Amino acid sequence: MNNNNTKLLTIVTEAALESRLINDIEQLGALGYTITNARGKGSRGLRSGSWEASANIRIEVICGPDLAKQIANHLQKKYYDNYAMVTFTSDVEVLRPNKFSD
Amino acid sequence: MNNNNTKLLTIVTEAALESRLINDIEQLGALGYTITNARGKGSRGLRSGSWEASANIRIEVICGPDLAKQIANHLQKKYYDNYAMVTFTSDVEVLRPNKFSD
Amino acid sequence: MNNNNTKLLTIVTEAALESRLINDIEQLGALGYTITNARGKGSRGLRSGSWEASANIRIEVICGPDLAKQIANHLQKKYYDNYAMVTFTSDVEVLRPNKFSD
Amino acid sequence: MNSIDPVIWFFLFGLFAGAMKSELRLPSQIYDFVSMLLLLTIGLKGGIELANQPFSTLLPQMVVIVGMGFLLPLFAFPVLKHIGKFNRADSASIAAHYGSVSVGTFAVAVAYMNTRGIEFEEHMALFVVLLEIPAILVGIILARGMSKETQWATVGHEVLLGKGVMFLLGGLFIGWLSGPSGVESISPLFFDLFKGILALFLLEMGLITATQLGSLKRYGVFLVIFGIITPLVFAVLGTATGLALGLSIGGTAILATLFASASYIAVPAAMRISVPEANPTLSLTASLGITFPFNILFGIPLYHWFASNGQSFLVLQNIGQ
Amino acid sequence: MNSIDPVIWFFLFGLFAGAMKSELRLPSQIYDFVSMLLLLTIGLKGGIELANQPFSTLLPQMVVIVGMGFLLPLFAFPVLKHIGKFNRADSASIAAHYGSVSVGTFAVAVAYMNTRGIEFEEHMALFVVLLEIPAILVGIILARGMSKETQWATVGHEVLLGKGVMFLLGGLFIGWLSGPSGVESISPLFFDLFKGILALFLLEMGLITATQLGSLKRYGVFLVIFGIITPLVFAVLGTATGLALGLSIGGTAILATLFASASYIAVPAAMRISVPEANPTLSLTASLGITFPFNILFGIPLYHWFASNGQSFLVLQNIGQ
Amino acid sequence: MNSIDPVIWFFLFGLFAGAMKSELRLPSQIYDFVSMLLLLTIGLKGGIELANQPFSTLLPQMVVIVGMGFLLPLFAFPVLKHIGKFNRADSASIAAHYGSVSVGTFAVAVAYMNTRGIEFEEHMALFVVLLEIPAILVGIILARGMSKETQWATVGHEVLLGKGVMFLLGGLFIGWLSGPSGVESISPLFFDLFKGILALFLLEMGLITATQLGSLKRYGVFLVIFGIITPLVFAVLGTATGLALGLSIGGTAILATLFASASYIAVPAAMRISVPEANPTLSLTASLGITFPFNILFGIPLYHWFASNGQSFLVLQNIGQ
Ligand SMILES: Nc1ncnc2c1ncn2[C@@H]1O[C@H](COP(=O)(O)O)[C@@H](O)[C@H]1O
Ligand SMILES: Nc1ncnc2c1ncn2[C@@H]1O[C@H](COP(=O)(O)O)[C@@H](O)[C@H]1O
Ligand SMILES: Nc1ncnc2c1ncn2[C@@H]1O[C@H](COP(=O)(O)O)[C@@H](O)[C@H]1O
Ligand code: NA
Ligand code: NA
Ligand code: NA
Repeated sequence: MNNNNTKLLTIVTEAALESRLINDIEQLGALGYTITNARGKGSRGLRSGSWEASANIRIEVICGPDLAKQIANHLQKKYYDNYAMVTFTSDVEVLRPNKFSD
Repeated sequence: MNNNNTKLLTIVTEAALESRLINDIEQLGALGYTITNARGKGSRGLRSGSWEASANIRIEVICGPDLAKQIANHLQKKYYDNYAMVTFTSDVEVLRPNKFSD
Repeated sequence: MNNNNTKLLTIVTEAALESRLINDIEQLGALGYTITNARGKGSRGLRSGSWEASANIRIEVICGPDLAKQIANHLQKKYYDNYAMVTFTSDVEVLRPNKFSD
Repeated sequence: MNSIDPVIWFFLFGLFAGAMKSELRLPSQIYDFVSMLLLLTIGLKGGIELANQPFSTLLPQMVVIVGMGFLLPLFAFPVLKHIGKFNRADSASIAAHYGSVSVGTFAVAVAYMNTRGIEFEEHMALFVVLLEIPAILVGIILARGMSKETQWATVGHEVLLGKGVMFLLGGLFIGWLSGPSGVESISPLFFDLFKGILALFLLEMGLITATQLGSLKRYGVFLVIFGIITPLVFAVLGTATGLALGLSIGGTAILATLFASASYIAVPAAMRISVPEANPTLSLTASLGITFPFNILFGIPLYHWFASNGQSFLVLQNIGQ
Repeated sequence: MNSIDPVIWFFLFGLFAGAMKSELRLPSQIYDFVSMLLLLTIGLKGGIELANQPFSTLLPQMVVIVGMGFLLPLFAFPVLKHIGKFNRADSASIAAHYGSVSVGTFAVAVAYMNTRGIEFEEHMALFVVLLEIPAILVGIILARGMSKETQWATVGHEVLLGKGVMFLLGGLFIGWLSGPSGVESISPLFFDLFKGILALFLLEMGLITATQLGSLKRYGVFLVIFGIITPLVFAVLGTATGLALGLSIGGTAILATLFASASYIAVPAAMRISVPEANPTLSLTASLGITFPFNILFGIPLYHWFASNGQSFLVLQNIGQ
Repeated sequence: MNSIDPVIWFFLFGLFAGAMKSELRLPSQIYDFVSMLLLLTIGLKGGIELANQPFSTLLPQMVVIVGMGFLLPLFAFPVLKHIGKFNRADSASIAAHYGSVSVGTFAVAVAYMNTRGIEFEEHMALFVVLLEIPAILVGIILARGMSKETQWATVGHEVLLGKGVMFLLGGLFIGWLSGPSGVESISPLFFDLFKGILALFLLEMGLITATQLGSLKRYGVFLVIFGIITPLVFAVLGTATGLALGLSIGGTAILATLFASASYIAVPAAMRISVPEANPTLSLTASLGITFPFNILFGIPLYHWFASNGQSFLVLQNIGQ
C-alpha cells in the first residue's frame, strides 16, 4: 500500500437525489462510486427508511483530495439548504491510486 | 475541510438492539446517526442475516472525540458481555464540524 | 482507545464472489467480517444491483496491518483481472485490538 | 361494527402499532411491491374501461376532469399563503398535494362501494390517472412562476417518469391494449388479490401515518383545520362536477372522494425534486397525517351522502321544473 | 409417498439446499413478508372464530389454555437446570421456548388435518395466540426472579409489541371485528394462498434449520434428547387437556401439537432483549434444529394417534362404568 | 392488437421505462421473489408430469433432449470463435448461454399456446430442467479444455447448487413426489398467480434489457446478427427434434422455442464463477438484449409456424409414400 493521498468521500442523503448526485459526481470527474441503502437521523429529523420519502442512501467516492474537496463544496452549495445531507472525508490507502484519479 | 478533530464511530451489532442503541446514543448526546443493514461473522459466530434473529445492523455516528469515546465505553459496559458487537473509530473531516457536536 | 495499529479493509466487489471471498479471507486468518449489499460504478461499468448479475457487496474486515496487506494482495492477484473489485484500507481505533488479530 | 371494512381495521392496526412504538415493521421493499401492485391494478382497471367504451364518449368527461385538476390547487394556494401564512414554496407544494389524488383513498372508496353493492362507473380509475398530474405542474408554476429558467423538459421528465405516475400509466396502457378478455389471465394476481394487497398497503400507511402524527403539534392548528376543511370543500366541488357530468351516485361519491383526497406518493416525489425549498414534512403531515385518515374513516361515507342528496336535489329540481 | 404433504417437501428441500451449501437463499425481506402473512392469517382465523361463537362458551377453555401456558415452562425448567446442567438464564430461556408455541408447526398440523379431512374446532387458532405469551413472562421471572428491578412495563412492551405477537393479535382483532363475511373480500390473499405461503415459509425454515444443525454437536446429546422427549411429554399433556376440554379428535391432536411445539419467532426475540445473558444459539438449536423437524415429520401423525387412542380409551371407560 | 399477450406489454412497458430512464424500479428482493416463484412453478409442472406418466415412456425423449443440450453449444462455439473472432473464453461462455434455455421465454411460449388454445405435452416443463445444465458443462470444457486442473467437484457444485437450477430441481422433485392431487393445495399461489407473476418478471426483464441495450453498439453488429440467426437455426433443429420425437404441434413449437432461447439466469451465474475470464456483459447483451426480446416478440409465433408447417410436410410425405 504505497499511497496515502487518496480520500474516501462519504455522502449520506435522501434517496430521491440518487440520480442527480451521480450525475454531479461523474461530471466533476469521479471515476466510480458505491451506494448502499440507509436510514438515519440528523438535523432534518428522522428518516426511517420505511418508504421512498424517508429513505436515505450512503454514497462513497474514492478519489484524490482535490476532487473530494471539490465534490463536497459543490454538494454543500447546491443541496445543503434544501436537503437532508451529510458529507465526510477520510484518508484511505489503495493498491492502485491511479485507478481513482485521472 | 477545516477540521481534523471529528470522529466517525461505527458499531456493528445485532438488529434486535436497534431501538435501544439509538436511545442510548441520543441520550449520550449524539446529534445524528446513520444505519445500514448488514450481516457478518465474529467471535459470536455467523450472523447470516437471513432472518431477524441473525440480522446485523451497522450504525455510524459522527461526533466529537470525547463523545465517541464515551459512547464506545458505554456500549462496551452495557452490551459486550451478552451481544454480538464490534465498535471502531476513525478520523474524518467534515465541512461544518459544529453540526456534529454541541 | 488505546491502539492505533488496527486497520479496516474494505472490499467492494461482485455479489457472486461472496462465498469464495469469505473462504479466502478466513483462510488468511481474519477473525470476522461485515457485509452489506451495495451497487455502484467503476472501471467495469455500472452495477445497478437490480438483479443478482449486477449486484455488489461491500465487505469490511477489521484486522492488523499485515493481514490487511496480505488479504488485499491476495485478492488483487486472484480476482482483479476478471472481476469488478476495489479494495481500500484505513486506520481505525478499537477498544480491544487483540480481538481482531491473534 | 361489521360495517367498517376490514381494510380500514388494517389501517387502524398500523396506526396503533406505530403509535405504541411496536417492533412491527414492513420492509420497504414489501411496501414497494404492495404499492406497485396497487398502482398497476388501478391503471389496468382504467385502461380496461378505455377499451370498453368508445373514446369519444369519455373524452368530454376527461377534459372536464383534467380542467378541475388544474383548478383545484389554485383554490388551495391563496388560502395557504394568506391565511396559513406559509411561504410561497410551501403553499405551492401543499396546494399540489391537495389538487392531486390519493390512490389509497380511491381504493378504499371503491371497496366501500363494492361492499355496499353501490354501482359506479368503472372508468373512475381513469380519472385517478388524469387527476394525478395537472396539480403537480400547477404547483411547480405557483412556486417558481412561469420563469424561463424552469427546465420544463426536466420537470416533465420528473413528473411523467416518476414511479407512481409510470405505474399508473403503464397499467392504463396495458389494460387498454389488452382489453378485458386479454387481462383475464393476469387477474388472479392483480384483481383477486386486490383487497388483500390494499389491506397490507393500509397497514403500512397506518405505520407511516403514526410517524407523521408526531409533527402535528409542531405545525399547529391551521394545518389540522386545513387538512379537514379542504377535503370537505373539494368534495362538494367533486359532487357538483360528478352530477354535472351525469355520473351515478356511486360514481359521484368516488369523484368527490378523489377531489377530497391528497396525494402522498407521486406529488411528494415530484415536489422534492422540482420545488426542493418546500418543506416535505409539512405537506406529508397534512395529507397523510390528517386528510388521509379523515377521508377513509369519515369522509367517504359523508361524500356518499353528499352524492345521494345532491342527486335527490337534482331529481326534485327536475320534477319541480 | 403421496401421504407426505407438499409443504413438508418444501421444508426438506430447504434443509437439503442449506446442508449442501447451495446458493439458494430467500431475501430476508421475503421471509418477513411470508411470515407476516402467516401470522396475520392465523390471527384472522382465530378472530373469526371469536366472532362466530359466544364469548362465554369459549372463556372456560381459554382460561385452561392460558393456565397451561404458564405451567408448561415450569415443567421444563428444572429438567434443564438440574439434569441438563444449564445455567439459570439458559434454562429459563429454553423453558420459555418450549412453553410457548410454533406458528409454523401449527400451520402444518392444520394442513395435515385438512388433507385427511379430519374435523377440528376452528378456534384452535385462538389458542395459538393465547399460548404465545404466558411462557415468555414465566421465562423472564425464572431468569430474574421476581426482583423489583425488573422493569415490567418495558418487559410488557417488549412482549406484547414484538412483531410476532403484534401480527397475531392484530389479525385476531381484525378477524373478530370484521367477522367471517367481512373478511371474505381479503380471503384470496390471506386464505386461498395460505398453503403456498406456508410452503415458502417452510422452505426458508429448512434453510435456517440447516444452519442450526452445525451447532448441534457443540451442545451435545442432552439437547437432542430434550428436544425430542419434551414434545412427546407435552403432547401427552396436550392430549389430556384436549380430551378434558371435550375437543374433537382433530382439535385434541392440534392442541397436543401446540403443546409439543417450541417457539422460534416471538420467544427468541423477547428473550434476546429481556434475558440477554441467555445464549440464543442454544434455544434455537433445540427448538428449530430438533423439535421443529421432529414435530412436522414425525410428531403430528403421532399426536393424531395419541388423540384417537385417548378418545377411544375415554369411550371405553365410559362404557365400562 | 388484442392478439399480443398482456405479459408482453409488461415487457415492453419495462423496456420503455428503462429506456426513458424513469424512476420505475423493482427492488432486487422482489425480483428474487418473482423469479423464485417462476422457477418453482415450472419445476413443479415438470414434476407433476413425471408423476403422471410412466417414467419409461418419457425416458427415450429425455435422453434425446439431454443429448441435444450437449450438442447445441458445440454448434455455436466455432461460429463465435472463428467468425465472431471472440476469444476462447467468451466464445465458450456465449455458446453455453445459447445451448441452455431461458425460463422466461418458455413461460411466454406456454402463455402463447394457452391463449390460443393450442395443446402441448405438459412434460415440456421437464425438458426445461433437462436443457438447463448440459450446456453449462460443455461451456466450461470448451473454455478450459478437459484439463486435469479443473476442479470438477467444485464445478458440479456451482452448477447443480446454483439458485436457478436448485429451484427448478426442487420444484421438480416436489411435484414428482406430491403428484397432481398433492400439489392442489398450493396451486393458488404457484399456478393461479403464474401469469401475473410472469407479468411482473417480464416488467423487470424489460427494465434490465434496457440497460443492456446501451452496450449493444459497443459490441457491434456481429453480436446482433448472431443473436437473431442462432435462435432461428436452433429453432429449426428444435422443430425437427420435436417432430422426430412425435410431439404435437404445440409441443414442437415449445421445444423449438426452448432450443432458440438463451439463458440469462443459471448460465451467467455459473460462467461468472467457472469461466471468470469471459466477459459477462458480452453474453448478457446478446442473450438478454437481443435474443430474449426477439424470441418473445417475433420468435414464438414464427416457431409455431415452423411446427405447423413441419408437421404438414411430414403428413404430406407420409401420404406420398
Ligand atoms: N451525526 C451524524 N452521524 C451520522 N450520520 C448522520 C449524522 N447527522 C446526520 N446523519 C445522516 O445524514 C442524514 C441527513 O442529515 P441531516 O441533513 O442532518 O438531517 C441523516 O438522515 C443521517 O442518516
Ligand atoms: N474482524 C471483524 N471485521 C469486521 N467485522 C467484524 C469483525 N468481527 C466482528 N465483526 C462484525 O461484528 C459482529 C459482531 O461481532 P462479534 O461480537 O465478534 O460476534 C459480527 O457479526 C460482524 O458483523
Ligand atoms: N472511485 C470509486 N469510488 C467508490 N467506489 C468505487 C470506485 N470505483 C469502483 N468502485 C466500486 O467498486 C466496484 C467495482 O469497481 P471496478 O472494478 O472499478 O468496476 C464498482 O461497481 C463500485 O461499486
Ligand atoms: Na384532491
Ligand atoms: Na409448547
Ligand atoms: Na437454447
